[in-house]
Amino acid sequence: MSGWTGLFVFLVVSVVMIGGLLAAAWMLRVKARRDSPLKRHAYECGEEPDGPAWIRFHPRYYVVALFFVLFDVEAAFFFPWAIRERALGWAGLGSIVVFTGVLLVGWAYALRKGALKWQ
Amino acid sequence: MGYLLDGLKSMWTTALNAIRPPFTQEFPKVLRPHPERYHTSFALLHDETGDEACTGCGACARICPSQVITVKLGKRESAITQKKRGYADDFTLDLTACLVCELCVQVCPTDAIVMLKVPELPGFRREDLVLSMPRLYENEKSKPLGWSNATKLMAMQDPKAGAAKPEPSKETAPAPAAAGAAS
Amino acid sequence: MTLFAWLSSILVAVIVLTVTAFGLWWERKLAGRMQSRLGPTIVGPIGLFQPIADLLKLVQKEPIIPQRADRALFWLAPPLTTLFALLVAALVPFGPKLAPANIDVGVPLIIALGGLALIPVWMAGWASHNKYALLGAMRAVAQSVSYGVPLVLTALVPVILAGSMNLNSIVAWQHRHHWLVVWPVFLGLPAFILFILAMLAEANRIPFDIPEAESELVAGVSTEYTGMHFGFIYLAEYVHTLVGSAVASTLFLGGWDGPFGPSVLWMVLKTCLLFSVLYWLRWSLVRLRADQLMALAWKWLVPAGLALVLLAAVWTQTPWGR
Amino acid sequence: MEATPAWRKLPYRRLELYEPEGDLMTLQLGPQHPSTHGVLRIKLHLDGERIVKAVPFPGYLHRAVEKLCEQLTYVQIAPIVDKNDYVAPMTSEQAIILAIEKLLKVEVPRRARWLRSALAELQRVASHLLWLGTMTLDLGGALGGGGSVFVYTMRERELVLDLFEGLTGSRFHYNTHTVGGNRHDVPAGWAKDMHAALDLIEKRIPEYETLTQNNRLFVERMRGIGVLEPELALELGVTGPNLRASGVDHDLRRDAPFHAYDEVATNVITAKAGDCLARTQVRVAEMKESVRLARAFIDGLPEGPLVSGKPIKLPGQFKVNSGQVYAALESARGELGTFLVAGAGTSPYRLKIRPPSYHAISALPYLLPGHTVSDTVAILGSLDPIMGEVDR
Repeated sequence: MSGWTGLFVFLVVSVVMIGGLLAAAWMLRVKARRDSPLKRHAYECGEEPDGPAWIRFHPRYYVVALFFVLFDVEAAFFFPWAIRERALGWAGLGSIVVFTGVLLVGWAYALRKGALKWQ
Repeated sequence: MGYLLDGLKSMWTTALNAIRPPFTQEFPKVLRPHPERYHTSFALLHDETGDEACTGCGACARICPSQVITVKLGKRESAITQKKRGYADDFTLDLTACLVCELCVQVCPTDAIVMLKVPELPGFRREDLVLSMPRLYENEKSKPLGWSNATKLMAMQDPKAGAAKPEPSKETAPAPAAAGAAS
Repeated sequence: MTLFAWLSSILVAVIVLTVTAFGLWWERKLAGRMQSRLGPTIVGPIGLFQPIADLLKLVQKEPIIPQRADRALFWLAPPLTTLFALLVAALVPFGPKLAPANIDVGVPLIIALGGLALIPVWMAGWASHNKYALLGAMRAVAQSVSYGVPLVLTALVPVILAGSMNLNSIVAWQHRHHWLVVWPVFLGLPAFILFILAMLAEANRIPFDIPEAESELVAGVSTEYTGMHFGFIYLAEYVHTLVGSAVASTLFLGGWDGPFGPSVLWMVLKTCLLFSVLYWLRWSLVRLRADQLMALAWKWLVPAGLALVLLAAVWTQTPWGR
Repeated sequence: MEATPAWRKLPYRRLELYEPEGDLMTLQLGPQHPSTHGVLRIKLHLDGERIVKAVPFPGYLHRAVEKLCEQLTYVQIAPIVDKNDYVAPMTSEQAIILAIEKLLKVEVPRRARWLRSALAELQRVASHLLWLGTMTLDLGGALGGGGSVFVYTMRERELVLDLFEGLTGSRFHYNTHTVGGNRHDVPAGWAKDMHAALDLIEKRIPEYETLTQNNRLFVERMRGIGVLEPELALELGVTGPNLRASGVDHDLRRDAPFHAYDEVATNVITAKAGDCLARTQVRVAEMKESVRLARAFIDGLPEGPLVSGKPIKLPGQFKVNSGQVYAALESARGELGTFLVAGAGTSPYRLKIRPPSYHAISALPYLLPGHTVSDTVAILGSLDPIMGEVDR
C-alpha cells in the first residue's frame, strides 16, 4: 500500500516542480510589443504553408499497430507466468513454449507475406 | 552482429579523437597565429621624408572590383620639400564591401596603400567600417603593417624573374628590379 | 511513513533533476572532447553552470502558439512529456530504503509509464498543425510501439530470474547471486544490449531519434515550440534517457548494490556511467531510416527477445538457476 | 528499397493520375531548411512518407554574378568570382581565368600551371572533406554521429585553408590568379607544410571511412538509394564524381587536360552502382588520389617566372575586340566551364558559367520520387550541390 502512496506523493512533487517552471516561464516571459500574424504561421521552411497538415495520413504502420496489440497481449500473459516460473516447473515451461511457438509461426507467416516490409 | 561491431568501431574512433587536443580556440581570449602574408584592413603610408606618400592618382579607385575607394585629387605645395605635387584631398575606403583582393595595393605607383595584419574591430554602425583618410593614416602608426606593397608584389610577379631565384624569400625581394617593373 | 514518502520523493526528484542538469553539461563537454572541440567554457568554472544559463534563457522566451494550432493540446503536451518521464523515477530504488514507490508490479508499471509518454508526443505533433511535426509524431508513435515489445521481453529476463516484478527484490536477488559473476555468462549481456537499444528507441535518442531527425524534419515534434515548452520536450528526452539508464542498471547491473560505501552513490555512479556510454554511442553513430528501424525491431529484436525469455526460463529450471 | 517503380521515370507526371493511399501532402523542403545545402527549395508531394513528385526551385541565392562580370574589366573579374562556388573558390577563380587567358591568347608559364594544378588538387581535397562532413551531418544529425564527422573533416579542411592562407594571405578571397599566371609565389617552407598537412589528412581518411562508408549503419542508409542511371546522367549533363559514380569514365583532367594535367597522369576513379554509396566511395577515393596528385605537383614545381606578361597595373590592361571561347576545368563537383564572348574593349560582352551543381540538382526530380523523406537528404547530400554555384 505504501508504495502507491509514494507514487502519488512523487506525482504531486513532480507536478509542483513542473508547475513551478511553467509559472516561472509565465512570469518571466518576454512579451512582443506588437503581435504579428507572420510570427504565428506554421513553420514550413520560410514558405507559405501549402495545404493543411491535418489530413488523412497513410503511414503504412497499421500492420505495426496490429502486431503490437498481438505481442502486447502475449506479454500480458507472460508476466504472471514469469513470477511463478520456478513453481510451475517444466510443465509450465512446456506450455509457454507451445504458446510462444504458435506466436512465432504467426510471426513467420507475416514475415513471409511481407507484412513487415515497408511497402 | 556486424552492426554492433561497426558501432563499436565507430565508438573507438570517436574515443580516439577525444584524446587528441581540441582544435578550436576561445576566440577573443586566444588568437589564432596568422601567417606572414595575412592581410585585412588598410593603411596609408608616409614616405621616407615624412610626407604623405599618396599622390591622389586614383589608380586604386579605378582597379577596385567593388569600387569601394574614392579618391579626390588635389594639387598643393608640399610642407616638407616645398615642391608642388599631387595629394589626396580626400580618401575613403568602405570596408563593408571590400573583397580584400589586394589589387589596390598592387597597382599603387608610390607604395602608399598597404594592408594590415590586424582586422578592424566590429562596430555597431556602418560608418564604423568606413575608413576615412585620418583613420587610414592613424592605422599606419597604431597597427602592424602587412607584408605586401606594390614593389614586393610586382617583384614576385616579375615575368623576367627566372631560375635565378629558387624559393624567393619575400622580405628580401630585390627592390631595384621591382621598381623597374613597377614604373 | 507518509513523511518518509514525502522526503524520499523530494530527494529522488532532486537527484534526478540535478543529475540531468549536470548530465547536460557533461554531455556537451564530452561531445566537445570527442569532436576536438572545447565544449562549454564561459558560464561558471569550466562551463559548469551552462544548464542553468540555458534554463534561464528558455524561461524568458516568448511563448508562441501557431495560428491554427489546437491551443489546449499544444499547451499541455510538453509538461506532460516531462511529467511521465519523471514519474518513472519514483519506481526506481536508489537505495534499499530510498524508493518512493516500492511497488510489487514495478517492472510492468515502468513499461506502462514509458508507453504513456508516447501520448503527449503525439499530442504535440498533432496540435502543432505543422507538417514536419505531424511526420515526426507519426514516426514517434510507430517507433515507440514497435520497440515497446522488445522492451517488455528483455525486461522479462531479470523478472524470470529473480521471480519477482518488484525492482527492489530484483536488486536483492542480484545481490544474493553475485550479479557480476552470474550475470554475463550467457543471458545477461544480450538481454542488456537489447534492453538498451529498445530503451534508446523509446526515448527517441540518437541513433534512434527519427521522430526528431533535424536534418530531415527540421525539429520534428518540437518544431513549433518556443521557450520553456521547448525546454520541457528537451528535458523530457534527457530525463527519459537518464531514468532509462537507472532502470537498466537496476535490472541488469545490480542497482544500488556495491561492495562498500553508501548505496545511493553506487546507483548514481552506475546510472551516470551508463548515461555516458549512451552519449558516446550517440556521438558516434548516424541514424537509421524509419522503415529500417521498424524492420530491426520486428525482424531481429522481437524473436531475439522471445528466445532470451525462453532461455531464462530453461535456466531457472536447471539446478544452477534454482 | 525494392524494385524501382515504373513511374519514377516520369518525374513531372500529373498528380491527378496517381492514386494515393492517403491524402497527398505538399511539403516545402527549403529554402530555410537545415540540410538543403544553402537555400534550395524542393516542393515534395508526399503520400504518407513516400515522395510522389519532387520539384526543385533554385534561384534563392541569385546574385547576378555573370551580369556583374560584364561590367568589369578582365583583370577585375577574378576576385569577384570566388564567391560562386564558395566551397572551392580556388577552382571557380581558375575557371574564369582559363577562359580569359584563352580569349586573350595569353601564354601561362609552366611554373604557374604546375602551381595552379597543385592548388586545384588541394582545393578538391578541401571541398570533398567539407562534402563528406556535411553529408554525414545530413544523415546523422547535427546532434549525433554526423556532427562528429563534420567537425573532424572541418578540422582537416582547416589545414588546407591554412596552406592557402600561407600562400595568398586569405582563407577565402584568394585572388591568387591573374591573367597570364599566378600572383603569389610559393613562400619558403610552404612545400614542407603542405606535405605535413597532406600526410595528416591521408592518415585520417581511414578514420572517416570507419565512421562512414565502412560502417554498416551508414551503408544501409545509402545503398540502392537515388540510383542515377548513366544514360540519364549523360542526358542531364551531370558531370564529375556524380557521373563517375554511375560508371561513366569521364574526367576532364585526363580527357581534356588543362593546367599541367597533361604532364602528370591522373587515375580516374569510377564506380558502377550509381547510388548514394557509390558517390560516397568515388569521392573518398578521389580525395586520396588528389592527395597524391598535389604532392606530385608541388614536388615537381618547375623554376621560372610566374607571370608571362606584365603584372596587373591598370584596369584596362587587356584589350580584345572579338572572339568567343569556352574553357572548362574539372572542379571538385565536375565540369566547371566558362563561355566568354568578347566585347569591344576591356570587358566581356557576355560571360556564362556552366556550374556542375546546377546539372546535378536537375537530376533530383528523377531521383527523389519513390523514396521517403529521409532519403531526400541522403540523395541531396550525395549530389553535393553548392547553391552559390547553382544560382550564381
